[in-house]
Amino acid sequence: MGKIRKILVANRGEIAIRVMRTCKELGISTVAVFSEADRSALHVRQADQAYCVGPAPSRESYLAQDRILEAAKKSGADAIHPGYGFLSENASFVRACDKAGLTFIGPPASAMDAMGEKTRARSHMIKAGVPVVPGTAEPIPSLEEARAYAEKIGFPIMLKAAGGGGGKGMRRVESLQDVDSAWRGAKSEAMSSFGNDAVYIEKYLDQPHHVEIQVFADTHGHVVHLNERECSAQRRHQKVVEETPSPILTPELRAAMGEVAVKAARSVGYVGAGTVEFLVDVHRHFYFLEMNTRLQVEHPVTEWVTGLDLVHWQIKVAEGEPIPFLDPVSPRGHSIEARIYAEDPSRGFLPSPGKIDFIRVPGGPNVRDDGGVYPGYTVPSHYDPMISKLSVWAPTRREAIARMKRALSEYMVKGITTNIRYLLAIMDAPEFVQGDYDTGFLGRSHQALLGAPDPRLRELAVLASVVYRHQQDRARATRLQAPRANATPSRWRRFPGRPRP
Amino acid sequence: MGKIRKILVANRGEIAIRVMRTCKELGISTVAVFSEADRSALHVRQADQAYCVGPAPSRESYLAQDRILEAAKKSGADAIHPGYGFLSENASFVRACDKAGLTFIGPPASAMDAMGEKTRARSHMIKAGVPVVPGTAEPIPSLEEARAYAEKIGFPIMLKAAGGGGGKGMRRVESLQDVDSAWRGAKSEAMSSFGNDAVYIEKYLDQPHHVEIQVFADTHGHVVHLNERECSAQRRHQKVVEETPSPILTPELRAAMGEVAVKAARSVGYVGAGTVEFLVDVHRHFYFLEMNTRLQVEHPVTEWVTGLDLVHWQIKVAEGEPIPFLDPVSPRGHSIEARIYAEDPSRGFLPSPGKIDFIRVPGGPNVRDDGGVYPGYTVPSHYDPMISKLSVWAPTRREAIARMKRALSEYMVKGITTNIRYLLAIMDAPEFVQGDYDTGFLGRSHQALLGAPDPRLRELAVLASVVYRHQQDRARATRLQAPRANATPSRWRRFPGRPRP
Amino acid sequence: MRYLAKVSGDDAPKHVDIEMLAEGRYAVTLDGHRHEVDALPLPGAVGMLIDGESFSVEFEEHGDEVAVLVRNQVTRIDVADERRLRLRAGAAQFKVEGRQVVCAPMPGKLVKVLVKVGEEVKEGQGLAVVEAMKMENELKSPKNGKVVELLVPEGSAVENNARLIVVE
Amino acid sequence: MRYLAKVSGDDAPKHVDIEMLAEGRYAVTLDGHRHEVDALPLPGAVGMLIDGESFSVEFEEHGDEVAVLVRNQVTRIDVADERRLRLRAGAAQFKVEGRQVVCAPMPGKLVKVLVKVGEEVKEGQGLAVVEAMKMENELKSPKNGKVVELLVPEGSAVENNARLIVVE
Repeated sequence: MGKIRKILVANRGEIAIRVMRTCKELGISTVAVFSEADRSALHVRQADQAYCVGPAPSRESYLAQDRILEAAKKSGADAIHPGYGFLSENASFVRACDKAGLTFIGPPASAMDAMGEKTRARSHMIKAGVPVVPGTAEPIPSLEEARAYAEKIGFPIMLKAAGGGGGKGMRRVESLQDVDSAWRGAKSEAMSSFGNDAVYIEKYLDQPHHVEIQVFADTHGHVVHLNERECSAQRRHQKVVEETPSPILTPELRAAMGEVAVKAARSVGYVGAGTVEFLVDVHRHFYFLEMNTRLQVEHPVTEWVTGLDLVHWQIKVAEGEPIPFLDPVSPRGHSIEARIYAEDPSRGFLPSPGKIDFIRVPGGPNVRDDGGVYPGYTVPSHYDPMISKLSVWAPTRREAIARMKRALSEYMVKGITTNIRYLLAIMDAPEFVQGDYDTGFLGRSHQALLGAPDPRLRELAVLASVVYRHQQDRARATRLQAPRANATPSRWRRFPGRPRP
Repeated sequence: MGKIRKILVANRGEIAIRVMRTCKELGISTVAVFSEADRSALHVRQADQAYCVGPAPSRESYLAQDRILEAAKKSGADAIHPGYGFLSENASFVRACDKAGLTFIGPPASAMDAMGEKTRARSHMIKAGVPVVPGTAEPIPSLEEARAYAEKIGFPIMLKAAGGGGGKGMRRVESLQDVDSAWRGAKSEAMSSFGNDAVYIEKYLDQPHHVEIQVFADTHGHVVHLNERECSAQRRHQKVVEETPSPILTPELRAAMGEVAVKAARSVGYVGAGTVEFLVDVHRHFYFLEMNTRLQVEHPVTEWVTGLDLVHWQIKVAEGEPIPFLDPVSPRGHSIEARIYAEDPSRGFLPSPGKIDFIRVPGGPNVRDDGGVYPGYTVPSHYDPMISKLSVWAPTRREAIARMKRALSEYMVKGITTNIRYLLAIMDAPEFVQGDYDTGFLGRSHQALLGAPDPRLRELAVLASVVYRHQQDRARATRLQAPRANATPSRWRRFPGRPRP
Repeated sequence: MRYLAKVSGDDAPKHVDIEMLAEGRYAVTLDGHRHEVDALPLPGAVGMLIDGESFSVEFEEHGDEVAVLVRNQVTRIDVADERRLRLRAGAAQFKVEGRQVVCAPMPGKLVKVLVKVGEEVKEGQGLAVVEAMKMENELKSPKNGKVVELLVPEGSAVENNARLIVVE
Repeated sequence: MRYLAKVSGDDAPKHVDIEMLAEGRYAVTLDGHRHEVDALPLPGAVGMLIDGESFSVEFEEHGDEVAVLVRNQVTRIDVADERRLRLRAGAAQFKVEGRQVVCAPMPGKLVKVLVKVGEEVKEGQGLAVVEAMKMENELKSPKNGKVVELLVPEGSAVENNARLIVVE
């Protein structure tokens, strides 16, 4: 462990960019890896060096340990930052890095062994006296046993990937007849996301809040927490909106959860940035859910209220520096993050990959965009649909919501469908505004979030449509009269959204 | 004075957008005004309503008080925010607003009378015992008297517009033979910028720092200061880079200057946001320069370190609310702003209006862009060349510089020439890094800032140029062989920068 | 000039009169109210000033309809002038019945085909799985019937709206 | 294939050999060193991987030269293959002497003409003022001589490089 000079970022999209930004600020060179589908991706442009590590499927590129290590060797990198997802929670990769003499920016393999496999983590926590959600202690070996155990603890249950988090390989199952398809889906997603198709079963808690604690540990034995993030706005177990502070946490609950999170991290010899996820039930009892042994997608909200750059401190800790923020960091103001997905909420959140014809990112005071795309970029269909994370800060929650609405209203993406209007609807939803929303919030509110039509806007749309059609008709007439004008696109046809293929 | 419901923003470009952003967050409707040259401008798109107020020249549109008041009436606005420049320091406009029953978001006309005319302000300050730079107490009536007075106090001198600031209508004059052209230039610029061509003379102080104090006053008699901004990085009296805290201020000097600034504001019955500008000489004596009775371009750096939204508080003060931040606000961390201009530093900062073919704005942690443009927008030649303000925050000055460099390196603007590379060079300049730079810094360093060629990058450019030309030659050969392929642009010709017209 | 604009879901179209006042400026009359519209095509949207109100309006063609996005609300409208409507009325309308083609709902990969040609299927039964962006989407049978054709082999990359399976 | 690339300011051109390895991939040899270049045109720039190093390279044509922007450094290079260079050598080079045309350095407005036709002017003397973006730029005479033509009336809007005044 010493000064790091060059970091290979074993990831893609916004998180690769995010990590490279801090590297650049620290004067550390960056190496990108990319699949054949990602030659034009932004992280390749952002990096100082870039190496192709295989074809589009993640298993053959972003999960191909040997190829990534080879790129590290070729490029002269001395450290690897895994981002989140892909190899970030893979202990065998950590060992391979150690063996190759590369600093893995994350916890030691032993901590990952203890926490990375979700079922092992549960056993650990039970031993440490931390309350956990009822469920299986081990991955389920077969579909038959899954059906049997599910019947025993009673529906609804959760099928969860043992090998990783982030909503991947996770299915809520309502009844016995849905077990087959959920089993198939969860295992296959788990395999493609984590290279490990083991799944386990947990009892599904009714209307819980998902609240997580950010922890940070260094190699000098310091372990601290950086308060919580409220992540209950989820659809299909995928977080959509996160915020800090959590509107439901009292200072006492925050302190108690923080203490447990620090204990959990300490019990496995944790180093670096990690997140301890809890479910909080209606009685405000909390249960250990899992520990994510890497940087979390939603880390910007913590950065906003603490003023810390978490990637900066991940790197410093990996270099052996002690963390200086040992006293409880009292959060300043309020921060909210909204994830911009290339998907269509009105069609069951159907993915919408494709070419981004036009993009305008919001700006102004206390608005942050962590994007992975650029105008003219084609979002490939092989990877995650998240194209950006929009986060805001304000002195109070009320102002933060107003700022997020303002920022979302400025966000324009043309060419692909995004969830921006859906996110705006969340900011206006009474349950969200009031601040007490559980993980069932988005599911329950789905129809309301898609919106009821405003008659005044309908009337304006009618006026606009007539002007539009009239212009088209005129342009067509002009073309018929003067066929050579064909080459010049009409005033209208150049800009409006192209028809869907 | 009561709750404001609809604000007409009597400005254009980034500051109009900036003001509208806060309005939107406060639930206040916005009205844009625009000249015929600005129909496609971003502030027209951002506003809820928009009215054309005349032809391109400012005097016939953005300075046309009657037309702006007419638009306010037609739109039902109950308040006017003037931004900076244009009518923002025009007391007669404030009176016209008062008469029309519109809330002017800014100081009362009487405070503007006292401070707006720079020569009157100087007399005021002398009476209040504040040190001022030696110079004329009144505007100079004729070129002959200007020559005579200049000879009396000795060159170099400054010719300055009495009617406004921001570097407009300002000329440094080195010798008698340059007075004629400087006189002509200053008066004509002053007229087109402020509708007032009065100019006065000040002794030119050698190598001073330009440090200004942000003040805030409400209608309840509270006057506070929000610390300083260091604005010595100027070219041709135009600020280019600003930061806070100033690297040369001791806590004692800050307190002393803050006290004087508050006294100055109080002495004229000031209300709202204002800025007291000082020159600080090599002995760290400070001299009152002028008071800008409006929001300053560089206000974002103060917002970064205080966490306050200054436009928010301008509006609240205009509604009659007391300001809650009465204790000295201790700044948190460090902030730097860089102004992105459409100009070519290597050709004497020649303006570069034109169409923006491609723009990528930087993002990520603690980076803020206040822009007034969008991809595909044509920057008109009639107005200010500033297209955006990029500002960053970090815990320390060193980290803020690193972050600014990172952000600038991500900023891509194609189609027009910008000063982005020049700004990067400033961040690397030893004088800037060291932190003790006076207003002569950019002038002295001009050649160094334009950069000496790096032989390695030259070699890479040669390699790249051969690949480029080879591709063009191939595409041409293909076209000759297959004339019908003409319609499809070649892989290369679609993207590289179009040749200059 | 008179246009007919039928909002998707409405029973009857509205009559709208439009008159050009100058390049890009129009008087539009709807339900007896006259509106002044200034329309300027901009990158990403059309900038419209409707009686002084500023809107970024986006348009997307969907067959005869155009989807209009104004202030975060999408309205689908079938709009045409009277002459064009008469022309269109000539073309007979028809509905697909019996034979149903199941198409890819998005670009992606056909990861699994769950049925065989000749197999009897029930409405809502899973036929195939298409994956994009790590999301698996099970395509379900639109009706009770029989699988008569499998048009794309398992494992293929598929475009949006690609025809995959025929059920009869 | 052999190219000659002369960097602006250099005395002699460099010889560069290029060979296409695959679509968008090249081997380029300069001064005896072989480099692998992967070039992908992207919006705003060409993404180049040169021996694994990633560069966003921007190109702008200026007559025979191309301005190449790499990592914030602009290099002007006259690059052509051997055949084209021979062709070009055939076209006689000439220099404008005597008659000089003063052009607008940017788009804007000719706010003031400071001289009259027939007036004797000195090198460096102000001839006219062009304003754009509230900046006034005084155009100076490139030589001692006489104003022979005023091509644009005072107050006109002018394009970039518009011909304004002839001095002989």
